[in-house]
Amino acid sequence: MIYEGKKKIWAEYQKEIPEDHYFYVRSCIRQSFFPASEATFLDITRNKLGKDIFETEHHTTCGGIAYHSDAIPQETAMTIIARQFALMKKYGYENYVCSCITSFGLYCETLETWREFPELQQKIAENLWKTCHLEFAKPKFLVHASDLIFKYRMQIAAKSKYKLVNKNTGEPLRVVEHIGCHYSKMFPSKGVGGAEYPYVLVGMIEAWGGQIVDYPERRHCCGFGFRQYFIKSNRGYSLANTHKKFESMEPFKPDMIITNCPGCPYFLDRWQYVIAETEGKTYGQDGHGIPVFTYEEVAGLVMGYDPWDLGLQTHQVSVEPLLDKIGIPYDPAKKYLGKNGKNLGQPEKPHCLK
Amino acid sequence: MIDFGFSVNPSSRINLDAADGEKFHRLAALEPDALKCMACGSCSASCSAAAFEDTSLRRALLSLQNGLSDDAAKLLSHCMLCGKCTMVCPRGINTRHLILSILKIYSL
Amino acid sequence: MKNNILVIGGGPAGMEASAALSRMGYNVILAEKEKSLGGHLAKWDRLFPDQIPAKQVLDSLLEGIKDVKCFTETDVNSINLLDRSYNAMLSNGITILADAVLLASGFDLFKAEKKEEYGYGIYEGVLTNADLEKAFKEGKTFSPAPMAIGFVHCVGSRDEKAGNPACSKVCCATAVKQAIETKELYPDANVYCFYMDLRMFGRHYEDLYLRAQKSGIRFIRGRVSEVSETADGRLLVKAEDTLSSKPLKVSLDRLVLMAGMRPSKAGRAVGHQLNLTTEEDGFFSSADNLLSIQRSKLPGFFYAGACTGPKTLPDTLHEARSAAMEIDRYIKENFRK
Amino acid sequence: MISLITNTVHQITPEGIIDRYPNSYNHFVLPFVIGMTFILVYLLIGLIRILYHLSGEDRLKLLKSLINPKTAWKNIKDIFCDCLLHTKIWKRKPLLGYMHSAIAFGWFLLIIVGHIEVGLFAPRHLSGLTEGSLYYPIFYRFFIWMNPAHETLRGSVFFFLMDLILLYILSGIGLAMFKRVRSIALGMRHTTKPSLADRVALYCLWLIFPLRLLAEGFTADLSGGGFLTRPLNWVFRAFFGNELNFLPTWWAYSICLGLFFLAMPFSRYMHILTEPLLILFRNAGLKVRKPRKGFAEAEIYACSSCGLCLDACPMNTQKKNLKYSSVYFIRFLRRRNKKKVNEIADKCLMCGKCYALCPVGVNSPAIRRAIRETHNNSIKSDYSFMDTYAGSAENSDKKNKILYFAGCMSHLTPVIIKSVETLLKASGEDYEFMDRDKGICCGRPLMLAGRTDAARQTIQANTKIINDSGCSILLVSCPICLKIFKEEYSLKGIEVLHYTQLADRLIKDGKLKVSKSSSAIVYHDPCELGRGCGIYEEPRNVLKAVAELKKASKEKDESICCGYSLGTITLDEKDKAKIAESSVSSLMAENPDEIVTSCPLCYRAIRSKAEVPVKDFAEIICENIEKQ
Repeated sequence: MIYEGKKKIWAEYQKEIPEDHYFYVRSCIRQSFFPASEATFLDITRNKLGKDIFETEHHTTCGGIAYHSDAIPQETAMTIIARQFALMKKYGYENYVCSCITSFGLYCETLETWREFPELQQKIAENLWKTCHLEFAKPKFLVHASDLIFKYRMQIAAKSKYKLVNKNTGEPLRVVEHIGCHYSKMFPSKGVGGAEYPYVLVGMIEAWGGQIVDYPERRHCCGFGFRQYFIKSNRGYSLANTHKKFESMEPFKPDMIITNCPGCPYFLDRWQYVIAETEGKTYGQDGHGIPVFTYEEVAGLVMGYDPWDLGLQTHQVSVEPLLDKIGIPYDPAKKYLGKNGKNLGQPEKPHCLK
Repeated sequence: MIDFGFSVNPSSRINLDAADGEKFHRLAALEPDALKCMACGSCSASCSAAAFEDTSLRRALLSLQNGLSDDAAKLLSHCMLCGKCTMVCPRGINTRHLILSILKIYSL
Repeated sequence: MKNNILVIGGGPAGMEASAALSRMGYNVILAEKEKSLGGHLAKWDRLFPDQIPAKQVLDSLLEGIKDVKCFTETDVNSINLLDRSYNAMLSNGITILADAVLLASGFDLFKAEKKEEYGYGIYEGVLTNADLEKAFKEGKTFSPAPMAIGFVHCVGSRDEKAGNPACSKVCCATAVKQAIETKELYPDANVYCFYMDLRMFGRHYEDLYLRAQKSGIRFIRGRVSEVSETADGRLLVKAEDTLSSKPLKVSLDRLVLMAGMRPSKAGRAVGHQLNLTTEEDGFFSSADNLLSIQRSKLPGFFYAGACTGPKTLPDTLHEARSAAMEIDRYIKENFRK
Repeated sequence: MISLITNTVHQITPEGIIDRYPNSYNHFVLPFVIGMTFILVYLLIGLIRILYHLSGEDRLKLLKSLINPKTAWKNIKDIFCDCLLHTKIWKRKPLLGYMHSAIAFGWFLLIIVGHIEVGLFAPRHLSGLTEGSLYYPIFYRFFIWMNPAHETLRGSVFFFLMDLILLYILSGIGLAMFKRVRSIALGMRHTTKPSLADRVALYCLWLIFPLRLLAEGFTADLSGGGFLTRPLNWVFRAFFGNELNFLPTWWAYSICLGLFFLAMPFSRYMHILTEPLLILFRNAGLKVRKPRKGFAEAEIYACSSCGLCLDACPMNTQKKNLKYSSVYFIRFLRRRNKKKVNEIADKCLMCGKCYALCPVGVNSPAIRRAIRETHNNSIKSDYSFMDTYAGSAENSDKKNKILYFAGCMSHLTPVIIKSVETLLKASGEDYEFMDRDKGICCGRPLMLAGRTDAARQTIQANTKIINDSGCSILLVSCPICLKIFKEEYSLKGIEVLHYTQLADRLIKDGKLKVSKSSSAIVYHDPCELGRGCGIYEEPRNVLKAVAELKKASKEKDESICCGYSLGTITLDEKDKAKIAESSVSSLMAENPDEIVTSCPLCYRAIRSKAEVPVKDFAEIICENIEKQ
């Protein structure tokens, strides 16, 4: 591996990310599965770093899941998106940051389509006016929430309490990064570092002390793939993709996985359980899985957030061995207590996966 | 083990690292023409057996090179050795001997 | 009085044309931007299809231009058309008034790092056709001896995304030649050629292909999709075997990219000054693609070799000689009445 | 001379013949007796072994044939003509035939006439072993003294006859020696390389008769002699005087005979004794079943290693391929050299020319097929598709007279199919096409490759289709198919015809009218049609009616294979092409305008090499059908 070569490519895929003043939109999946990640994003950017990140309860889904599942036509999806952009304009913002990769991809696709087909943009603007009485607008800068954390990675590192380092050996942790397919594979120029060697998560890991693992199936999809997961008869295919990734990363003995997409952490995490229960195989140390994190969770961990406040108890693969490795203290007794101190109930112990 | 109603789909990917090169070398030593195929498809196009069943020397050779010897044996199991492929092969491959050699080496 | 003729580019086309013109009695000035003459030929070890040493060809070309004024490490700073002659200012300070100009600026190799997924410049084991040729020329071998080596045809050719939808014409034969030489060097290694079509159009090229097959080189029809590094530092190469319609992977120790031909940057700079047009592929447009490939749209300005599109060495040399005849005819018709 | 006979008991026969030794014995007979005993025991064991390895069915067949007067007469005739007179060689190469018959028939006569002489003049010595009957007739001239005063006309006739026969043999031996030096003079381009045992036996054989002449010459004054031995005796006496020490020559004669018999089982000369057995087997209708045992063993030992197959083999166009000839195949088989045997077995084109020209009639292609069977028959195949396939007959409800089976290869030569159909239509024949779109292979290629079981499956499938069709004639355009349809299919009441045969019949019946063109053509006999099925005349009859028929340098059963026979397994493309060239050059001997053949494989092969137009048999007829 020639690091200089990668740097050359990264240098070619630089994207302008404004420092401050963003209109924030959430992710449907993340709100449900990783609510703490979005909360942490807002807490870090607003309270720890003092940025202006605006959010309104009036924003909706981007329509991406329905669009990619062939449930709604493109025009509908575009009108939904136009409404989101119009809200941004209405609240006086021109930088748009979204939490979801599917949304990010769809926004990029929509903006490119409008650029190529102005008549379609015109039509969507009319739709918007007819349906919502909102003024059509396009963001000046469109970024993904991970782009912002990437932008702030040094500031976060400066405020960090822990490093991604094995406290026993002093060696940097071996981290696998996984980028959502729709982040830069459709439009390599829209992602930090491009599509072949994306830098957005690598930059964070490097800034926070970890070591990146470059394994052969790094570019491969997590296995979500909308239709492949939603229909039960296709799930074996979804699972096979995840399985392929883990088989490929296994020889590199990664300590953790960091992701920037709503579906990826979910599937990389939960399918480890299903693979363990159907194939009898686990990929971490001593029968554990490889813990999977969102970038906000990792940012939260290095900044010293309580692991249970980051929602890590909702992960299928137990995070404790990794916390021990880094030396992050946690109270096992509080793992299944809610914010209000009430017991949330404890899940059953899996057969294979520790 | 739990039955979820689905499991990891088998991979269709060819893994050349796992292909049995030793057997193929043996085949090439026995009939060097095994290396000469340029995948034109004349053999399968003219094949008497292919009119009835999936039969193709071209694909059988490819399968062997890809380490899928079961596929190869299946693709040749209907062959009647009529020799039309020998007559039409533009590379002059001795297809009948090649087929016999494949069936002998790989059916064991 | 001897007519001045300026030849731009000291590769095989420029050298061969200069030799011919000089034999015809013209005063030939040859300008080459590099330190030495020979262009890509000087960097090559052996040539397809007969594997004769490139040096042998280069030496005989050099022999032909003994009487030609050659300026190496010399760029054409500016050039413009006067009444009926060209005024060129060279970077060495010399100004030339030439009655005819021959552009033989050749080609640049496609920058393989642009195909990011192949990892040139990122993975140690990935190299280009030119790198391998250099290693052959310098007698360098890989250590430890590689167990598996792949050749990727059409890198930067037949690839709209790489900016070149056309075929580079020489890569297939080069890849097969290099594969044979590699197999000869490392007989125990598995050698693979990843091709889309094999364009073995020339005399003896098909023989070369058959020879490669007989030596055990495996031809896989399918373009490499991506290259990555395995835990033990080898290259994991993925492609589709399109003949069996199945995805395929293989671990290799070396992967050689057949970088294709792109128009020479220096040649385009010269053309720019004279507003010479290029076709969509970036190579210069001839007055006519059938009858007079050597003529440009400007009077007295001629082309030879790969500046009008990818060509093999024999093609290039033929063009150089016919360009010399065209120039001779032009001079006789316009300056010797 | 008197001293020589003083210590012998004089037993005077009516014609003055006296036994010089009372016990009729001298030590010099020992080498001969040992050799003779050895060969007799060896033969007995060999015969038992061969009979043991025959299947019960075959043994019964053999027994029946021996008591059947018709086959018994044929046996005698064949043994006499093939083993003694060598008529087969005579027909093709007279000088070579004379050589062989001189040695074989001459020696046979020598033995028979010798025994008759003993029977007439010293009958006691034929009666039992105690009287030396094993050797006495051989060395008769040593053991007797004849009173010249009592010489009769009867005795003189025998003296003359015996010397004449000896001269006959000696002339053969002389030719044989000359052949070793210059084989081409006797019509052989290539000869075999003899093995050590061959050499020992050969030199003994060469020496036996000159030594006999010497020995009998030395004793001619005692025993009497004819026009050779008597003068020789005078010469000897003139040089060596009266006291002739003749015993060493008799010793040498006996040693040569003994050595010859001892070397015989390990040499090519075993054929002398095995060939009659082979003739019995062949006439009984036995076939090669195992590659090295039973019938095959008889064939192997019957090979005389004469090397006529070297010149016959179409592979001889390249010297490197001479080693694949039948003679070496049989030799390696005899030596049990499995590797070589397999290699040669797989290389052979199975054109059958070596078999057709073999003076002994060793069916080596059949043995090669049996060898292939040992390593190819176990190859598994999946022919389940044949169970449901019912043929692609066009109008299956109509019972047609002719069912046309084009076969796999004819589909590569559409001109044949088209012409056959034109020919049938022009003759007003009703026919059905059995395999227009697709068809099951006839099974011959599998059979040739030794995959007998697989072939049986295709035969079974096709048999059902053909029998169900209700046809009365099965017409084929491929000789490969023809051979197996004729030999291995049981088609009840259905006549199998090649299109050359049908055309001949249609013209004779007046159903097809053809006119003669001015074109000069030559006809190539396909191996499977000619040597395989014996069809030489029908195509020629027809071709003579449509064009001027020229001759090839080698034709009919000597026709040179086109090289693209399905019989070979390992012969490569370059070698095939060379054979095709030699086949074409033989066809071009009389510079014909066109070449005609009647096999799709030959058609393609010859077309690829010939410089004159090549036409299919049916095609050229169609060109010359008389317009009504």
